[in-house]
Amino acid sequence: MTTELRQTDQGRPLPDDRLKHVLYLLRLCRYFDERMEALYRQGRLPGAIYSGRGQEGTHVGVASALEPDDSLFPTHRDLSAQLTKGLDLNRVMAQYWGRIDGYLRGRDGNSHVGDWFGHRTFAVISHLPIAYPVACGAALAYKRRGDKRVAMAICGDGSTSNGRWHEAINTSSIHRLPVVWVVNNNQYAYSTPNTLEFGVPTIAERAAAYGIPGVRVDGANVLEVYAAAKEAVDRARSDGGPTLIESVSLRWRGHAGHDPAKYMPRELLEDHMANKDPVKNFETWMLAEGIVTAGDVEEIQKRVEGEFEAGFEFAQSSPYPEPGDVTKGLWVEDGYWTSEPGRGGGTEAS
Amino acid sequence: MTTELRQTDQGRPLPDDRLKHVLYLLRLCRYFDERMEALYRQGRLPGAIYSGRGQEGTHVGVASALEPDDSLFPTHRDLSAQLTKGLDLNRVMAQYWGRIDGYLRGRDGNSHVGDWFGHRTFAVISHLPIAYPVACGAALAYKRRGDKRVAMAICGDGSTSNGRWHEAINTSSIHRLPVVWVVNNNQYAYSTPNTLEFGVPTIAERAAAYGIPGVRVDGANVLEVYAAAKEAVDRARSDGGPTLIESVSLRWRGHAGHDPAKYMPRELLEDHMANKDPVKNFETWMLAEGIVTAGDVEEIQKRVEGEFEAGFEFAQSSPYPEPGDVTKGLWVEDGYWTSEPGRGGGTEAS
Amino acid sequence: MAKAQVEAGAAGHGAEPRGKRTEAGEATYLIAIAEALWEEMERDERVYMLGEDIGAYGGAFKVTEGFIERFGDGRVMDTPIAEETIVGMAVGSAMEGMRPVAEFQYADFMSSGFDEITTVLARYHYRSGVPLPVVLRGPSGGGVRASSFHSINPEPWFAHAGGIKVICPAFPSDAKGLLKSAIRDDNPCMFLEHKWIYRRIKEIVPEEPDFLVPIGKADVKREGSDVSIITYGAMVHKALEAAENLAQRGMSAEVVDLRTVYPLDEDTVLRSIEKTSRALVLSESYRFLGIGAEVAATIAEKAFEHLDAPVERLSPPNIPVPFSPTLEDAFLPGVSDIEAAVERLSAW
Amino acid sequence: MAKAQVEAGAAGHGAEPRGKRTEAGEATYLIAIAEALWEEMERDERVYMLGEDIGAYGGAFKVTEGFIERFGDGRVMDTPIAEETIVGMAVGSAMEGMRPVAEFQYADFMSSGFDEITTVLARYHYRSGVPLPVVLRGPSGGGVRASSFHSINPEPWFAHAGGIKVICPAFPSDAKGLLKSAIRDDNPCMFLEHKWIYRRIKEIVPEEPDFLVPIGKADVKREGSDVSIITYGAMVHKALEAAENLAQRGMSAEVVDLRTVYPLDEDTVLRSIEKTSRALVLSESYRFLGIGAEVAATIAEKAFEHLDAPVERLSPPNIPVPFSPTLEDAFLPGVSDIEAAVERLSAW
Ligand SMILES: Cc1ncc(C[n+]2csc(CCOP(=O)(O)OP(=O)(O)O)c2C)c(N)n1
Ligand SMILES: Cc1ncc(C[n+]2csc(CCOP(=O)(O)OP(=O)(O)O)c2C)c(N)n1
Ligand SMILES: [Mg+2]
Ligand SMILES: [Mg+2]
Repeated sequence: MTTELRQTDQGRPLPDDRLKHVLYLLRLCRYFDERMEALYRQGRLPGAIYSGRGQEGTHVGVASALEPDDSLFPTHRDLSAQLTKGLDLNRVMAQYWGRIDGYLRGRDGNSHVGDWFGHRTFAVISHLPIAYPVACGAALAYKRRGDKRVAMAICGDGSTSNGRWHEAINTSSIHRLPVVWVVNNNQYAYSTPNTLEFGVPTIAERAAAYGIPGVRVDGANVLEVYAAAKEAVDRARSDGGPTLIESVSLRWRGHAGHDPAKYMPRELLEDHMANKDPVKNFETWMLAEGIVTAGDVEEIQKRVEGEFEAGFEFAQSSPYPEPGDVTKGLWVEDGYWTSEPGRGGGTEAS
Repeated sequence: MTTELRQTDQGRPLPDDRLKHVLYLLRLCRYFDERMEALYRQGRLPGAIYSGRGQEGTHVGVASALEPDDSLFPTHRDLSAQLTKGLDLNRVMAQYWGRIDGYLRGRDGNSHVGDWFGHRTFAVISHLPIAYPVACGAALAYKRRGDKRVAMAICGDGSTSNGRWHEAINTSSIHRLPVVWVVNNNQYAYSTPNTLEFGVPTIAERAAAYGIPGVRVDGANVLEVYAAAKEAVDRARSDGGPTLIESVSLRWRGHAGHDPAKYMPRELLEDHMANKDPVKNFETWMLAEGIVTAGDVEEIQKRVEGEFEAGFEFAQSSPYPEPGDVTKGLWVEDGYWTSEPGRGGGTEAS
Repeated sequence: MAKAQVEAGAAGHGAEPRGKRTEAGEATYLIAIAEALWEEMERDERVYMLGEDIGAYGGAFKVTEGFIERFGDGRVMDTPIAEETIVGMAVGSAMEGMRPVAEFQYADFMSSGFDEITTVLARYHYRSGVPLPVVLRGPSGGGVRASSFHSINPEPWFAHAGGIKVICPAFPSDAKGLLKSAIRDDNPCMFLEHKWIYRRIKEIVPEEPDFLVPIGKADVKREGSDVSIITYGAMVHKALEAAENLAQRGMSAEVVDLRTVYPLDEDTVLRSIEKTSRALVLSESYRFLGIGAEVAATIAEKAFEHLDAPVERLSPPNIPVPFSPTLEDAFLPGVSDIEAAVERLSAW
Repeated sequence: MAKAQVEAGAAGHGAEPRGKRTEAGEATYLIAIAEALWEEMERDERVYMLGEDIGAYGGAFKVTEGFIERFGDGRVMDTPIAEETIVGMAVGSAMEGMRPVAEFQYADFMSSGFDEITTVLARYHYRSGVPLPVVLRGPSGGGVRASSFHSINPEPWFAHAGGIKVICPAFPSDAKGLLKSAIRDDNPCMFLEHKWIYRRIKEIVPEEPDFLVPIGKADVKREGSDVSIITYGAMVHKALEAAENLAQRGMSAEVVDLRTVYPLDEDTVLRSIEKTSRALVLSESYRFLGIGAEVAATIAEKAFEHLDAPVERLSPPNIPVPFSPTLEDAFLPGVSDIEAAVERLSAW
């Protein structure tokens, strides 16, 4: 039941190649986020965007602690965690543009994505935090079967006010389920600040009410996040029960693309952007440690940009779903999801 | 944020006449509970019964701390608290027998009673703990209007696993609402013991997760319960925000009339009945303090029995509701609830 | 036509251990349900049960009595009072290949898990292709003096959710065969047991381990030629009683038991209307947007040319189920109401 | 017949402060709603609002922009993300004489407060006689590419709850007058705003402080003689467009706007059918047990003798609202679908 702000771990918690991968992921998520917002502002991206900028340390950090077989139950804000889990950028982008090659075959948009059969991520549902209880169920299955697997769920600070949050954590505690509860405390729920969401200083301390360990980490430090998540995942995997992790950062952008976030104090944002940038922080450390050179970083950035362009092209050239398929696949026996989907004619933009 | 087991307060926290009234209430609730069970077993009482036996210290104790204008939001188990608040036994019993003179005009039965316009008690709804959020709303009204009034809600230990419990307490904490949250921890939810309901030793300690005071009291000691409730009510009334009170007792009978409670360890029950009887405990103390004599007690008992007999007679002779009125009163404009109700012909038993 | 017998006594609340058939081999509806659960638990170890007080206690209605002794608490899981989480856990475990059967203590408390049921369970497969073989079961319906919060007919809400099959059997054999089908189905199923029927109706129930009744198929429980009574659940028994009385007076009512209310077996319904040309739609769910509304609208749309009279609906008004006997009796459609409606329709 | 104009642009998400009527005095549907709230807050200090981000932010759709500056955070209350508690608080404060108006960020999240809505709010007055003047409002409906969790039409669920009046206006004036009526009503009301309409439809809206539109009264938005189109919400605008197109081809469709879906104005509906003898029931809620089911069943039952053709229902299939434009367009009834249905019915 420790609740403490962890210090940056100055050692190397991961082999160099994995550290480089973390840097790649941070850069990828940041670039994706920026470019998608630009496209949204240009009116070239349909639907909504929910920026995870400033919170990449949290998302990349926690998801890096999972094995491929472990499952992840994210929200709208957590695309970076899904990308960390391994989702294919092409298919993610096809989803944003409503195309048949999206993971959900055009049936849902934006970050409401998931790839259960491949990377074991739950296709995001808006209602908050509705996947918390579902994560309990996956963890229950692992425990019952003796699988050494772990479920991880993420939600935001505001979601902790909801009854499902309490129910799921409480139930996981009673049955010591192998689950890791992550709260991405980005200090706001839409326009609502922490002070209007709960009456205690931290979320991590609430773990005591469930008799489980709670830890508060600095989301600006991906290694600190990773270390806490790894400990929690290991604990869960060795039948030590659930953990609550609060990772603190700031939502740098509005709630969604349309929100200018005028309610957020300018100084708070400026401080975070200047001093608590998880991408920059980690890059600086990597350079200082000599794990990467400036040239490596440039290369990573090039790779990221190339992947984004490729994803964009892929999405634009992927066809829309066949309108006649709209009613298919409600029932398993329709066979829609086990057969090739109809591809409905030409594309819009390319 | 104190969480402690309070010692019996050996002083006299109330004037003697109020102490005598407490004894009367304890005796009344006990007798009512026993007689209703007997009638149920004889097949003379329709519907269900939810015994509060062994928990009278909790119910009479907390409700005694309320002023007439304060509101009470109870559950199925808390009839003793409603009787303490002042409900008319005749009308309560008419409700059990489905008669028109019941508080709900025969539309609901058993302890699912309430008298909002008179004694400010919420008509119990089964779904647990569905009245917790409603109590927030009443408290909000008091606070907004500057009324020096308090709302009190009661639920059982098992109900604390439900999301609404968390939501309501959390919200009350954020807005410092004048509300007192009572948990009647009778150690079981139907057949489910505390260990399968939550993963912490006490419920009171969970108050810390909301930044509000939490206190655990001995339900076998009505004065200890009363003192804690009084402190909480006073705090709420003077804008000090909510309090969580866990009052520990044991459910002496099954969940409802049909349940023999075979899952409950015999020794646990015997210990409670022998040593933790809130009625006997208080009576002993009253006699020892010389506030009542054995003769007074006998008189109280006589009064209680007389009132029960009168209630029974009243209920039996009250007519059933008019069948033709069944659809009336869904909407306020029907006028059903502001006019005299139709009284549907003869009675059954008398 | 199914053979059934109405027991004299009231439902009561006493325990009745699983498998206690009568000497003649008859099983009550409750026993038939327990048998289906037991057999499927034996057949497939992925099947497990979760719910409140279903373990040592055996469930509020004692449907799961004896199960924890046989299958252990790993497969008979007592949960906290957290319906959203019961459903969510069922979903999550189903995603990982288990086949959960969740018991609601009363179907009334399904509203406490409504969001997980309608937002996650009902929509997840359509969106993502992940099968969710989840069964939600619970006692529904009125007529037992249990008032507003223990008498609900929630089937219209969930039938409107789109992605959940909703089953409301009236007879022990149908209950057994349909529950086994539901557990074997790869889609979410809601299985609504009617508590008025639990111990009242018994019949000889097949014992073959693969006895299945297909989901989505109605059954004509009594043939007739003058009027079709389309109904389900406890009302089937009222309809059969009314039909019997009407027969004495020379009127011939056909009784169609929907058995599954969603998806609806339109073919069987329409075939019956083609035969009789008159439809009485009888449902225990509230009139407004109750199951009867969908059935009546379907008949009006698809059997228009066959109708010799308006489609009449008979169902309770849109009010909470009241407690007092005078009120509940006025609330529920009764045998004489059914007879009167059939007579009205016949006279058209 | 109401005058309306379809704006060219999409709804977008940008802010638009309350009261910004056009120079000609026209108000959008969104502005009309904001005016109703503002005027009732001014008129009666018992009226207050609660919901997520309705204060400083002004609500997800900016309906309550400027309110907190005028009325303070005591009457414009930002709540945590706790829908059960939002409803419960509304109920409790109404019991103590306040008149809450709760905003749901999207009507989709009403399912997260379902139990308090249907178990407490809908039933409490019938059981106990305590009036609950509570308004729940939120943006509903599809057509804006917002996919499954931001496009719901929840009205069938709540219309089946029994004790809540469910209002679904299609025009700015109706929205304003009905919302004012709802706030003054002593019963629970659900006010479903259609987000497709918010900024698309504008018209001259009355400014009198006591301009009220009665709850439970439908309105004939276009007179016609061949076929009645019974509908509500965004579909009214589709129906009017179809009727206009049909008129060019010599067919006369009457468009009945229900405005309130529960209680249903049977009289107006039946009068229209008596006139045209043909009914197309058009609804944006899913077909199965959607609002159309109740309307069709009512017509079939009560206007049987007047019908020259089957009652036809047009509504989306029972599936989650899909995101992709090709899919959502196939999902929603379109103007040409309506025209085809009217032609089919006319040819009967
Ligand atoms: C049950 C529910 N109510 C309301 C919403 C609307 N909504 C979407 S995101 C959001 C704020 C979420 O805040 P938080 O949990 O802190 O997550 P963040 O967006 O900051 O990552 C709200 C209110 C929702 N999705 N679900
Ligand atoms: C939401 C909900 N789920 C299930 C039930 C069925 N139920 C009635 S009482 C009860 C046990 C309640 O236990 P607890 O909260 O400890 O109260 P107690 O009966 O012991 O006073 C249950 C599960 C209910 N009333 N509400
Ligand atoms: Mg947040
Ligand atoms: Mg208890």
